Amino acid sequence: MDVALERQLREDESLMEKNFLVTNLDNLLNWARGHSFWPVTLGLACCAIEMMATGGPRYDISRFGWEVFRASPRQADVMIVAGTCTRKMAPLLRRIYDQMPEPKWVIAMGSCANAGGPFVDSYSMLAGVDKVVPVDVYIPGCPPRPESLLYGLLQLQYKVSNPAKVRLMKHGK
Amino acid sequence: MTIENTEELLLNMGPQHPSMHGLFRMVVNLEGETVTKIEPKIGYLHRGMEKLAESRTYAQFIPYTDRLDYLASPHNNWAYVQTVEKLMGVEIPERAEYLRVIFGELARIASHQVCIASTALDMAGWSAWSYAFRDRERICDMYEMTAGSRLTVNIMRIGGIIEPPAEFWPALKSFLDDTPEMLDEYNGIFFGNEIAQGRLKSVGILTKELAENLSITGPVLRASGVNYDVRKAEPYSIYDRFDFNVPVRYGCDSYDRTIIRMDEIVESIKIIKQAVRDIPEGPVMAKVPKVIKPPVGEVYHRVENPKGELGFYIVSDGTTKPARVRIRPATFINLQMLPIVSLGWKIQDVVAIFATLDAVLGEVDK
Amino acid sequence: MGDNNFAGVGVFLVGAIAVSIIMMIVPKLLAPNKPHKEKLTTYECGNETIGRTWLGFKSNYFMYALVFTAFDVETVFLYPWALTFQKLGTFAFVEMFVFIVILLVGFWYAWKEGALEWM
Amino acid sequence: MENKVLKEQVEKLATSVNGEVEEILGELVLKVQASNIIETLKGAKSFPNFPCDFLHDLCGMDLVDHLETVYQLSSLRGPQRLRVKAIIDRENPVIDSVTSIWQGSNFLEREAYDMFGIKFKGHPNLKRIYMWDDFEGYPLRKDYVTEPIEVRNIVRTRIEGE
Repeated sequence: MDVALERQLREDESLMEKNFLVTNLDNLLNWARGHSFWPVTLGLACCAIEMMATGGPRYDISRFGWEVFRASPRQADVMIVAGTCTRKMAPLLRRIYDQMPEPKWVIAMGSCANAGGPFVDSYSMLAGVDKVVPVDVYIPGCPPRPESLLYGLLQLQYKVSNPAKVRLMKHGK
Repeated sequence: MTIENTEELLLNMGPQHPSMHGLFRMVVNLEGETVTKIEPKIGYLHRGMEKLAESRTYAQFIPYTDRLDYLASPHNNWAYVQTVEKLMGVEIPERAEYLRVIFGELARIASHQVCIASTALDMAGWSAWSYAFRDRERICDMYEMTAGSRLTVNIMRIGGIIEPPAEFWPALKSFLDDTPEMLDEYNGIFFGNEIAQGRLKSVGILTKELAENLSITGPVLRASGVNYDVRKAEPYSIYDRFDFNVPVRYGCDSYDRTIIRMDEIVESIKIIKQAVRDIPEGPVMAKVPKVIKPPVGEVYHRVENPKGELGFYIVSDGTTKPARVRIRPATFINLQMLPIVSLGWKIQDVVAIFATLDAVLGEVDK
Repeated sequence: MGDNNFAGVGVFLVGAIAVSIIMMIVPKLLAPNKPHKEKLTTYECGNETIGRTWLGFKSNYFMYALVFTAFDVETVFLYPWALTFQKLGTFAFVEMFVFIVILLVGFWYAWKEGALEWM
Repeated sequence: MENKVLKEQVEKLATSVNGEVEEILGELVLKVQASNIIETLKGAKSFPNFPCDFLHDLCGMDLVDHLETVYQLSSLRGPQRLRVKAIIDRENPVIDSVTSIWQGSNFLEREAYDMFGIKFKGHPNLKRIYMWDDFEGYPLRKDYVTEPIEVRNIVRTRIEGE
């Protein structure tokens, strides 16, 4: 857990103690978007089974509000690329990403999606999904545990709920 | 212009589709809702496993076999590892054989549970899906205790297996006692009720001759009345010490293909109970040289994977890397029945037939 | 509430229309709207459409819908009758069953002609 | 016991199709030329009392100087097992398709064509099964050079109606 992120989260908590909440429309919208992602079911390989286990009764992604797995990209706003994206699948992945409506994010789940994983030197593999779609959160693991998928989604939630802070963090301030 | 009969609609049930169990794509010619022609197009998850095998040493390739049929990964390891042991002529200790049978049968139960779950899910049986996944989590815990990873466990070595920790045995015991109620739950929730049976009974008839001619193996073949199970026909490992009967059903339809998987879970429980009862103490790894260099030769070894018969044909040229590893994927060959069997059915029946085929695209596309 | 005081119904009607209009307008104002060529392509599980997509549909679907609307309207007539048939006396009771029987004849005819077969 | 009976029948079949028989790790291997593969498989399928009538697997092999297709045969009702190898020359790899005998070899032959470039005469629709249609080269051949990572990272544009 990186300390900078922890300190920022505690800052927001302190505002709550004064039990008033000043927000503008953007923050309200980002807060709503962050707390109700609708992932598109893009289960490619073994990570898909871990994504299903996350949606299953034990790890229960609906505690966070993200359990609505939409099949069509039209009604989804997070694309969890769970599995191996081969060269034959890459243009299709790009097309599905294009067909998603605007506030959309991409999570690369598993080392195959991050950078090609154990199959990176195969003739039919491209090294990582970020060659195809802009990725927001990378989740390491092969396959990553359901808890790490949930942690990755929490990171994305933080990134979506307060974009300003994330932009600052990115430039090392 | 008057339209007597409408033209055929070409429908793409493409790679990203909820009921396609991974990246399976089929182009369906539809006359209204009746299917007139199906052309499966696969290869969207082809990672070139066999080419990678030629540049990996024998021991390095074991984790890749997990990712073949990622629902029953100990069983894939077992097939590959036994082929290499047969090539090298390695004798593994008794306890390792018993542990391999236990983990192989656990993998079979987990794989059948996911098959039952996804068959119910494809016919909108959400509750059956969550019940089956809840029960499968217990097997994932047992994998995790032993190997540290939940899904692709990489539990077997050439010449042995990992020794499970002490708390593995009570967890296994409690799982074995609860399984009969689990199966009644599945029947009660989904497969018992009229609508599911109406959608599965006498749908997608696969006759015995067609199944044999299509060289189909596994539960799909046994649901068409052919009593052929590699564990009985050619007992590998120590399967000849256990008495279990191979469930065979003669309905040839999707309903029998689903229910036969529940019977097989009952049989697997029986095998595990016998294995747990008379497992000897002793080492779990045989004396295997650090660098594995099998003699020149070739061997084809097959194992009864939950999906069918998984075969490994390894040709070794004496070096540390195999000259050729050929993986005989069960579902890749079973898939050929889909275009033939589902002609004339409605599009939703084709989804049910494909679900009972239990295709895992990691194994189909290699 | 007096039986001819329809203020409540009026407020309810205005509220219903207002809510639906607001639900349509607010996304237009707030939601980002950046249509570009790739986004507007038809979604077919990830690849382009194959074969002709603009072709005539089977007539059975239309017939099915026709029979459904006919009997849906019948049930609309049944609702008020079902609420008040004790007060209306036996004549209305019998008369409604005559209405139902006439429609059953139509249903039998549609069934015989095969309008309900699912292609 | 029955292994000897099977061995005799295989030898008799081998002499008729001038292939040679050997035994590797307890399994009979029958090597024949590509031209008379259909005759061999039909013969193996009609052995008098040990018919090897179930095709387990059909795979391509690349032994640097020639290509091979390997047929794993056995039966659902008996313990007999036989492996038939057909030797194909490398420049113009053509062999008869066995889909007429076993329908199950349809996908397997398409895979052997996709991975090794072995053309099967008489196959219903011989197309690439794993790779996309305009992929050049046959990946599992020993002389196939995998493209460098930069080339593989470029997302290819799909042709219409793929």
